[in-house]
Order: sequence, then C-alpha cells, then structure tokens
Amino acid sequence: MSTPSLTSASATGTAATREITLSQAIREALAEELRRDPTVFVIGEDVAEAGTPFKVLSGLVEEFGKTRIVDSPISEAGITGIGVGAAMTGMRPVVDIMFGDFLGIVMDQIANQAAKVHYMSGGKLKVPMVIRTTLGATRRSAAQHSQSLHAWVSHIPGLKVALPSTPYDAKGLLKSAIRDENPVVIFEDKMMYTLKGPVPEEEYTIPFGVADVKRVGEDITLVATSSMVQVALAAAEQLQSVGVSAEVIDPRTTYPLDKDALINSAIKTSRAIVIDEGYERYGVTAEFAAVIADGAFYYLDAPVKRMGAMDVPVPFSPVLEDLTVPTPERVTELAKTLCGRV
Amino acid sequence: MSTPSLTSASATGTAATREITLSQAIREALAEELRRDPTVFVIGEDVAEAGTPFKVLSGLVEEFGKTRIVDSPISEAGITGIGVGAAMTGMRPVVDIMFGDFLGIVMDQIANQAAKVHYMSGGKLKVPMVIRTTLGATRRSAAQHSQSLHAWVSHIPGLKVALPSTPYDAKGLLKSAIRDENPVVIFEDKMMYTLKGPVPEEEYTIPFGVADVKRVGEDITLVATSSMVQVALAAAEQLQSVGVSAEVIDPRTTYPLDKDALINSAIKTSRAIVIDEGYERYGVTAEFAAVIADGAFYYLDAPVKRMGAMDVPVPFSPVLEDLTVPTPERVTELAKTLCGRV
Amino acid sequence: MAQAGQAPGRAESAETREHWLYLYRQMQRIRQFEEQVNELYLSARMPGLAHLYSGEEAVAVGVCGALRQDDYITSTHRGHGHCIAKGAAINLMYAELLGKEAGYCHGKGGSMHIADQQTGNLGANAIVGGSAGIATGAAYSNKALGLDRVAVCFFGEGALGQGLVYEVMNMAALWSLPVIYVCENNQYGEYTHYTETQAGSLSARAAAFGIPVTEVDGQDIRAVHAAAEQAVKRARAGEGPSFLLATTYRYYGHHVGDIQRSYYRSREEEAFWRRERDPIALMGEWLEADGVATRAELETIRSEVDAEIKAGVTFALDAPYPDPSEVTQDVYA
Amino acid sequence: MAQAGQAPGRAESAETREHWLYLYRQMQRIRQFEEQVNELYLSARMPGLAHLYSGEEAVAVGVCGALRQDDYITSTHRGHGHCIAKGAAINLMYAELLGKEAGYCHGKGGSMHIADQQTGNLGANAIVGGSAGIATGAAYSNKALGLDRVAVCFFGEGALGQGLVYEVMNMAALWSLPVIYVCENNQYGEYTHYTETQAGSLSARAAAFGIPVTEVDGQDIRAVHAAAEQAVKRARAGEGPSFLLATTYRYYGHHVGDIQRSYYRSREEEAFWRRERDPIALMGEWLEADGVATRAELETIRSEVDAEIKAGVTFALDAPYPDPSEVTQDVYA
Ligand SMILES: Cc1ncc(C[n+]2csc(CCOP(=O)(O)OP(=O)(O)O)c2C)c(N)n1
Ligand SMILES: Cc1ncc(C[n+]2csc(CCOP(=O)(O)OP(=O)(O)O)c2C)c(N)n1
Ligand SMILES: [Mg+2]
Ligand SMILES: [Mg+2]
Repeated sequence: MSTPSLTSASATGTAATREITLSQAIREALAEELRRDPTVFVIGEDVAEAGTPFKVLSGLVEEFGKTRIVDSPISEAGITGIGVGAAMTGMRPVVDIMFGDFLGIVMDQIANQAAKVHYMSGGKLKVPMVIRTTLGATRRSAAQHSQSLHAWVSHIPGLKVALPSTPYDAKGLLKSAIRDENPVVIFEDKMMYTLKGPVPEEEYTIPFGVADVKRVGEDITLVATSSMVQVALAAAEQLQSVGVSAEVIDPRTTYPLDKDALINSAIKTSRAIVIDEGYERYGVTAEFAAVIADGAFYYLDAPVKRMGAMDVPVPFSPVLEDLTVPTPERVTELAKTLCGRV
Repeated sequence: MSTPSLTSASATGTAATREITLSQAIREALAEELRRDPTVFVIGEDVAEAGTPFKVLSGLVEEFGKTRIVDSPISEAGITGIGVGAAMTGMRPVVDIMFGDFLGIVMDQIANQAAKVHYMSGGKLKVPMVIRTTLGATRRSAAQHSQSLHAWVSHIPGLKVALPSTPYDAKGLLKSAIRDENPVVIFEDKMMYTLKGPVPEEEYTIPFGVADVKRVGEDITLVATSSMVQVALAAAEQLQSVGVSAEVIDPRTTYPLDKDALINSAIKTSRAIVIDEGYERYGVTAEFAAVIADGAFYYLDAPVKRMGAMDVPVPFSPVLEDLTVPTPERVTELAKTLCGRV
Repeated sequence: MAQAGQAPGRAESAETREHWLYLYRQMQRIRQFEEQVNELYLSARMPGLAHLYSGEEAVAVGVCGALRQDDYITSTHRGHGHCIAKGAAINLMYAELLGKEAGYCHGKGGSMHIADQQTGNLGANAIVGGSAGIATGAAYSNKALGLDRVAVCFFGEGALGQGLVYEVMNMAALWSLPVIYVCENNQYGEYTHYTETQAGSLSARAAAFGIPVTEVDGQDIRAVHAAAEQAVKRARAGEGPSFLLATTYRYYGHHVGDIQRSYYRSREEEAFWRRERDPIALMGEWLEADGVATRAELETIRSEVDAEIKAGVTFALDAPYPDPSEVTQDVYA
Repeated sequence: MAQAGQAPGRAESAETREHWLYLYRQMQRIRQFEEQVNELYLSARMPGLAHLYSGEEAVAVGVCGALRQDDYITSTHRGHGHCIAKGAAINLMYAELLGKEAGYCHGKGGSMHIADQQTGNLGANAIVGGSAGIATGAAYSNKALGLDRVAVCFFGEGALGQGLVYEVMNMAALWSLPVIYVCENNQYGEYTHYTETQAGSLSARAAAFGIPVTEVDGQDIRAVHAAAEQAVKRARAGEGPSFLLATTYRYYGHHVGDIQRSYYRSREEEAFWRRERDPIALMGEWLEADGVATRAELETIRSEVDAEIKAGVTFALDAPYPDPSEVTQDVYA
C-alpha cells in the first residue's frame, strides 16, 4: 500500500542527490560497507547469484565473491547462530532472513544468544551482527509471509531495531547497523523496495534513536513506522484539504526510541495517532501510545489512538487482506474525529 | 519475591475449601482433565517419573502411565510441532516447556502453525493445545532461565494467554485452557509454586477474559499479573498504613483481555499503575497502560505509570537481580507520588 | 468431478486396472491444473504467486495411491499436486487460489495453505519443514487413538536444512509412529542446486535415527507406488516410520514468476527431463505396452480432465469473493 | 594460580612428561573445584544451582590439552570443567559463581554463563545445544580470517535432540569449517537415560553429513587426547569438522540439588563408575605404571591443587559484590 510515486521527505536539496529505489539504497549500503571493512559478510538463502528473491542484493556476488556473499542452506537458526559466533570472533555478519515471519525460527539465537552475550560476559564479548529481514502485508502472500513482527525483537534488551521508511533512511540506517557493536535487527517493507527517493552521492550514516519529522504540522501528530509512513503522509495530504495540519513523525528505530520527539510533537499538537503495520494487540503501537500518553499527559486534548494491523492472521484473499492494514482514508477519518472535524 | 506466607485473595469461604499450593493446584487440574478426557496427554522433558524439575507433575505418571505422561527428548520445537499435529487430529496435548525462556525455540510452531491453522483453513481445522511454561526471575538462574516472555505470545492473533497468580486461578485457568478449542499458552511463576491458597474441593473452571479484583480500593488502581499480584497486594498493605486505598486487579488472561475491568477501575480511582514481570520496553505494561490511558482518558488525575522488569538481561548476582524486578516498596513509593502523599 | 473427495482404492487393489487408470488421471489432473495456474498468473487473474508441481506428479500420485482417504498428509508451498493426489476437488482448489469464498479455506489460505480435512490433507505449509511436526503429531494421534491410519509428510530436499525435521524423525523412530517422510528431491531449493546446500548423504540423515530409507526414481510411478505400499504396510503394522527419497524434477521455475533460470540451471537440463523423464509420458508408455490401456483410452482421460479443468477455472473465476465480515471470523474456534 | 590463563603446550609436545602432569593437575583442579562448589551449595553460600562435571574430567582436559590458547571453545550448563581445562583461573571462577564483582563476568553470568575470552572460552550456555551455532561461527571466522585456529563445541548427548545441531553440522561439513563437535555422552539428560530419548545411532547423526566420527572412552584421557589431536590436525589443515563421541559419566546429580537419584539410576551403577572407571585414578595408575610420575609426585600435585582451591574459595567469599550501578551497564557495547 506504499505509493511509489510519492518520494521521501528526507535529504532533499543537496547538490549531489539523485533518486534511487529503496532496494538500490540497501545494495549501496551493503556494497560500501563490504568495501570499507573486510570483516563484513552477507549470509543467507539465495543471496549470491540470485541476489535474494527480491533481487535486493543483485550484483554483490559479482563484486565480492561467494566467500563474502554466502549462499546458505535453508537453516535460519543455523545461520543466525553462525552469525553470532562469527560476530563474537572478529567478523561483522549481515544475516539475511528472507521473511520476517521466519523470526519464530531464530528467536532463541537472537534473544537468548545474540542479545545477551555482551551483558552475560560482563562486557567482555560483543556481537556486532545485523539481521536483515522484512515486514509488510498486501502482497497476497498469506498468513506466514506477511507479518510485521518487530514488536518481538523490540521487547528484548540487548537488541536494537531499525525500520527504514525511505531509501535515504534505508541506506543510512543499514550502514549504522553494520558499524554498530551490537546486534541490530533491521526490517525492510517488501512493498517499498521499488519506492524511489533522494539519496546523496556522498557517504552518510543515520544515528539510531533520532526520529525524523517527515512532515511538519500543527493540529495532530501522526507517529508512523516503515510502510505506514507513506500512509501517514498520504493521510496528511487529505487532512490538509479539510484544514487539518498533521505532523508526521517516523521514529526510525523502535530501540533506541526517540521518546522526546514523540512526546514533544504531541505536546505541540495536543493530539496523536500512532500507526504501525504490526498486529495491534501488544504491539509497537502500545509502546508509542503509552509513552506519549504518559509524557504528554497534561497537554493532550484527546486520547492517543492506535492503528496497527487488524488482530487476525493475514488472510490471502485480496478483498480481506486489504482490510487488515491501516489506509490513508482510515487514518484521515480517525484524525478528523480527534480534531472534531465531523 | 512472592511471599508464600501470604495466601490468595480469591475463593475464600466456601465450606469445602482447603489450602493447597499452586503446584498442587496445577497437578489437580491436570489429573482431573486427564481422568475426564482420554484424549488429553502431557508431553515434555522429564515430565514422567521426575515430574519435571519443579516436581509439579509428581505422581501423574503413576496414575496415567507413560503413554499419557510422555517423556520427550530435549526437542522443544519438535514436541510443540507434534502437539499441533496431534491437536489437529483428535488429541488435546499439554506441551510442557520447562522454562519460558525456551519459547524462542518454539515460536515458529506456536505463532506460525498453532495460532494460524484455524484461520488459514477457513475454520475447518482447529488446534486445542495447551503450552504450559514458566516465567519469573529472582531464582538466581541468570539471563537464559529467568525471563517472562508472555508479551511475545500475547501479540499473536490466534493464541490465548493465561497468567495465574493464585492456586485457585491456576487450577481454574488450566482446566479452562485444556478444554479450550484453541492454542493456549499458560505461564506459571516458578517462585510461586509453593504459594498456598484456598481451593475448593468441588470442580470449577475460570472463564478467560474475566479480570479478578484481588483487593478493592478507592484511591489508585494497581493492575498486576502473575508474580506481580503478590507484590501489588503487599504494596496495597503498605499504602493502607499511609491512608491510600489501593485496588488490585489481575487480568488473569492477557488475551482475551478484560479491558472494561481495567478501564472502569481506573475511572473509579482516577489513577493507575500497571505492573508486570516482563521487560518493560514493548511489554505487556505498554498494552495495559495504552488501554487505560485511552479508555479512562477523561477521568485520570495522573498519567498511567508502568512498572515492568528492568530492561536488562537478568543478571546472576543476587545484589543485581533483585534490582530488576518491581518490589512492594517501589510500587508503594510510586503510588504515593501519584496520590500526592509525599 | 467424479473422483473428487474419493480416495484411491486400498493398497491390495492397487494392481487393478481401474486403480492405475485413476492414478494416470490424477497425474493428468495435476499437470493440467498447474498449466492453468500458470495461465491465471500470466494473465494477472490470480493474486500472489504459486509454486508449480509439474514434473513431480508421480511422487504425489504414487504415494497417495497407496493411502486411504482417512490417512493424513501434510504438504508444502508446492502443494497443489499433493492436494489433488489425495482427492481434492479441482474447482474448489481454483476457488481458493483466486481467494474466493467457495475455496477450501474461504479464500483465507490461498495456494500455500490449502487444507481439506475431508480427504485428510492437513494443509500446505509456507514454512519450509514446518509441517514435519504436524505430520508426526498426526501419526502420534493415530497411535494414541488406536487407529491404523498413517500420516505422510511431503517435503522438499531443502527442508533437510531445517532442524525440526531431525527432531521429529528421532521421536517418530523412538515411538514407532506410523509416519512416512517423503522427501521430494527435485534437486533445487529455490535457485540453488541441492549439492551446494546439503553435505554428506540425504538418505543417511534419516537412517541415522534407525528409520528405513528407500530411494526411488520419482519419475516412475510404479517404483514410487511400490515403495509407498511397503512403507504404508510397515506403518499400519505398527512397525514405525519410513523415509522415501524420491529423485524428481520441477519443470517450471521455483515459483511462477521465476522465468530467467539460466543462471542456475541449463535449458538443456530442463529439456532433457521433459523429453526423457516425463512421469506422465512414461506411465502412458507402459500402460500401453502392458496393454492396460490403449492410446485412445488415455487420450479420453486427458480430454475429460481437460474439460474438468476448464470447468474448474470457470467456476472459480465466476465465484464471489468472501464477504468483508469474514476477515474477523475463525481467528478463534 | 601458576597455570591460570596459560594454555597447555602445543599438540606436538603433548607426549612430554610436563604436559601429562599438567593435564593430571587440570583434572585434579576440576575435581576439587566441583567438590567445593557442592560444599558452597550445601552450606547455602552459593546462589542458585550448579551442574557438576565430576567424573567427566578426562573429556574436557583431554580435548583442551590438544588446543592452543588462541583456539576457541564453547561450553554448556555443565561448564566448569571446560572452563578450567581451557586455562581459566580458579579464584575468578569462584568469584563468578558467587556473583562477585571480581568474577569473570562481574557476577552477571554465574555458573551457566562463565566466559573468558583470554583463554578462548566463548562461554557456557544455559540453552541446551545453544552454543552449536556459536562454535561453528567461530570456526567460520577462523577460516574467513585465514587463521589456523580451531573451535571446539562441547555438548551433552541430550543436545542431539536440538535441531540446531544438525543445521550447523551440515554447514560445517559443506564449508570445511575447523570445528570439532565433542559430544559428552554421560548417558543421562537430566533424569532420563539417553536410550529413552535417542533413536538409532548417535555417531551416525554426524556421519550423515560426511563428518568423520571417533568414538572414545571418555574416562581414558590418553584415548580422548589422541582422538582430539587427530581432529585438531584435520581442522588446522583445512580438512573440515570432526565429531568426537566420548562415553563418560557424571558422579553427582544433574544439578547439585538432585540428591534422590534412585528412580533413574542405581547406586550400584554410580559406585561402579567411581570405583572402576574414575578418570583421575586411571590416569594416576598409568602415570605411575609408565614411570611418568611417582605416587608421591601425584600426591604433591593433589595437595598443591587443594591449596589453590581453598585459596580460591576464600578469595571469592571475601570478594565484594558488584556495585548496584552495574545492573544497567554492558547491556549495549
Ligand atoms: C523456513 C523457511 N525458510 C525459507 C523459506 C523460503 N522458501 C520457500 S520455498 C524455498 C525452497 C524450498 O526448497 P525445497 O524444500 O527443496 O522445496 P521445493 O521448492 O524444491 O519443492 C525457500 C527457501 C520458507 N518458506 N521457509
Ligand atoms: C533448550 C533447552 N531445553 C531444556 C533445558 C533444560 N535442561 C538443562 S540441562 C538438560 C539436560 C541436558 O542433557 P545433556 O545435553 O546430556 O547434558 P548433561 O546435563 O548430561 O551434561 C536440560 C533438559 C535447557 N537448558 N535448554
Ligand atoms: Mg527442492
Ligand atoms: Mg547427558
């Protein structure tokens, strides 16, 4: 449901900026880091010649060879475990988990091993590993290939979690993830790989824990992640036409979370809707809503509202699947209600 | 940190009520259901002669034999998968996952298989399975044997999640879980196995989605789960002495969640603290706080406050571990602040 | 749909002419079903993707031909063949693939999740290896309930990369469960030849747990069927699990969109299998050679199936989508 | 602490007297270390539980005796023996077990998570089989970085129930990684004999991936050491992984609190192993028989270790706990 025609709100204007897709941005980030640091390697299923089923890695094996772009068996737990061990002993693995739905297979290696090694060892060992995976529905891929499970990893101390929503953010966040000394899980929206946006030629990274204001507004705050940023921006456009000025904020990382940015925007606008494609129950929207409702308590004119994915396994049939994900229209309706414009 | 001397606030007074431990209550629930329904069986590591390392199942194999109390290899994913298949074909498995920390190994089988089969099959197949597992720190078991990961499963549509806090609730909720047509994950606090409380002789079950008021109060609502209920009750005692009347509410199931009970209590008291032993970030406290902050928005005199486990891997050293879990003293302090008694 | 929902005859009648002709019809059904799936995809009338079974028909049909309707199977992302072989109705399958209310799962499952409890199909599965536990658990039920049913777990050789498969094989062997693991070695996992992802010996993986392994030519339905009958006999007799390793080949790409395949396998290789090792052609040849059927009779079956397929597609295209209210139904039983 | 942090000599010097006496001392260290751990538990001076290695000393010491200090090991919940064998300091280990600041992990890890990067110990692990990926990944690094280091993965036979172990063995074999899987078959997983949880053949589990397997008497340090040297040679030469299956026995319960064991194993069985198969006694006997050392010399070693152990316990008991502020430190690097 992301709109490829819309382009990223970030990083516009620099001389050496051109438009590339989110997919190209990720490939550039990996290529640059692979060139910069010989200990970086990519491991996953069909990451080499095939460049993944999404073709995001196409071309990397030609430049870096099969010892750094490593095709693995269909063993997600195994390659994640190997990633942890490799990271503990001098390498910087980028483990490719094709679909975020497969996190269920690797949660022990991520949450019990990768996330805890540094603390359990009294700070002596570290795990500079990246898990690249995906999220997002509406691809007609049904219940086991459409989930957005970032709430699971966001819950675990020791992990950092990034959710890029533009090509600019995707490149900058992935480069930061690879250079981070800790395990980082980065989620890419499968539907956004073709989204184009401005990305500077010159090198840059994006620090974790710094939210990005994707659109400035006065009347209501729309906090949105990943795939939902385009939804929020589209809703903001619609709201504009009815005289509601919406501010769109993208936390970019769920951990570390830029609580101040969320709270201060809500204090400024006095209203907030938090939007995320994960299941609503016990999901990321709950954390955002709780943080804002607490931090902006004395400034809110309306309760903070949550819009997550519908609490159902993602159905295959398009007519049903499209009902499960927040849309600009539904965000707009709710925002108008909160602002008393109905 | 639960206090075995304290006894459950529930089900007092019936003629045929006697005091038993939470461990005995679970054993009774299983024995009664095993007798009632020949399709019920227990499978797990050392569940038979050993009766689990916690001795919770001691005696069951003597009555029901090794074909119904099944010792398995150390294959949590495998026995969970076998449980799913057995449940789809006429059995009612009770799968024993010794430590809740091991959920990471079985999340795919729980979240992608068990939780989704009914919906994906258009309602034709069902998975009446129970996963019995544990939560809770302060046993000096360190980072991989002390977690409370119920937020993970609470997030997944298709699953139900129960968190007993008393022997009475443990028996009634487990019996309901075994009779439920859906996959249910039930968490037992390892530290509470020796907690005694009144349990009636006569049979009963406890419906899911019905919160229990463990203590009636007027000035502030303490929402607490599992191990934290005793903490909240102890805090309520302390608050009493400074003239603060605290209401303690136990949702008993995180899904289905009795939102009305939480909201209405907060509306009545105008203040709320939500307490849970899971990691605070993106945890169960976020959902409770968001639900209350939204539903009781116009009645709250203070922001809803969250007290989860500290966002660190659970450290081994007792002097550190004890700092990571909410205590009556810390709850009392926060409650006094919210009520302006400082 | 004459055969829809019906199971093939019992093993002891497996040698009868009708049985073989039924199996030939089933292979034709699968082949033509998949060709229409590809059409529906190419003409953008089918949502999402599909993984075609064309070329592997003898495995599903040979194995399911040795099963009773009340036996169970679990299937994979490449599951249409297993589903048809176990007796599902063509039209209801198409309806599911198009996300229609009339589909086996009311359109909620789609290609990767078709299940049909009426014919004992516990479902396709989009998690590689994900159904190994389910099949083993179904076998557990059969034993616990004192039934002589068996459970068949179909999976591709790529699933041998998943630890779960080893965990459940160990328990199946320990507890002598009536389960048959059918490994369809079509030689590729997605875009990679299995020799690049599997070390040692595939059959030794199962043998290590004391599970008897039979390696069969997956293009020869007689070989597959005979091996399956042995495994079924063993399972029904309570003697425990078996492992069939069938070498086969998929004609199309990993999924319908996988058109450019030259970087991982040659046109020549693909042409060779289609020309020399086609399971339907091979079966047709010996049916004729052994005088079981005439070319004309086989052609009649093919054209009957052709009509059935066309009718099924039309039925599905005309069928209504589920009502929006369905979206929140059946999350819980 | 003379030996603390020091690795045993290189394999080629393994036959020297000093080397054998060092290994004898290491076995004594482990034995006496564990006896004091049990004391600390029984006298309620140690928080939590511990899983004692007593009886299995020849495995850890025989294997680590074939390693260099810069080689890696991963360990298990029953990890004290591996940690000492790789060269860790007794006093810092006790400090960790008591949750003290001076401990290897500042008290944050405890018995089940001791790690010591200085001696290449990547850590004990409280998830059965959980370190199989880590060890294989360390071997991956060794190969990728062009180092001739090897990685040893110690695990109990119960870990063969975990699918992860098969996933990584497959990759280790595929990529010829310098990793040695050392399966310590002490015959019980918690309170159950392994024959009740493992079907088929344990060694065939690894052989199926083309990994050479050596079965050794885990009570005979010469046998273990010789097998380990072969495996190390193979790994350093870039020839790939090996699997050692060592049969051994744990003297104490599954953990220190497991006192009542008669329901799962007999006193006679326990007595037999202690009497007839004690690895330290057996080594002492042949050291004397072969004239490598006199009884008096061995006794001297024992009493030196005795003093070292006592000093270590005292050091740990007297050591301060971590400052409360430590609780939020080192969550992130
Ligand atoms: C756990 C998991 N990992 C990865 C995938 C993505 N995937 C789908 S099919 C496939 C290849 C499966 O190969 P194989 O098991 O040989 O079956 P085939 O497609 O050849 O029939 C992969 C990697 C998945 N669906 N599940
Ligand atoms: C994944 C997992 N499952 C279960 C446990 C509980 N547990 C701890 S040790 C143990 C037995 C392990 O047996 P084995 O691997 O043979 O090692 P041993 O204790 O005999 O040395 C079990 C089941 C665990 N720690 N991790
Ligand atoms: Mg294949
Ligand atoms: Mg053992």
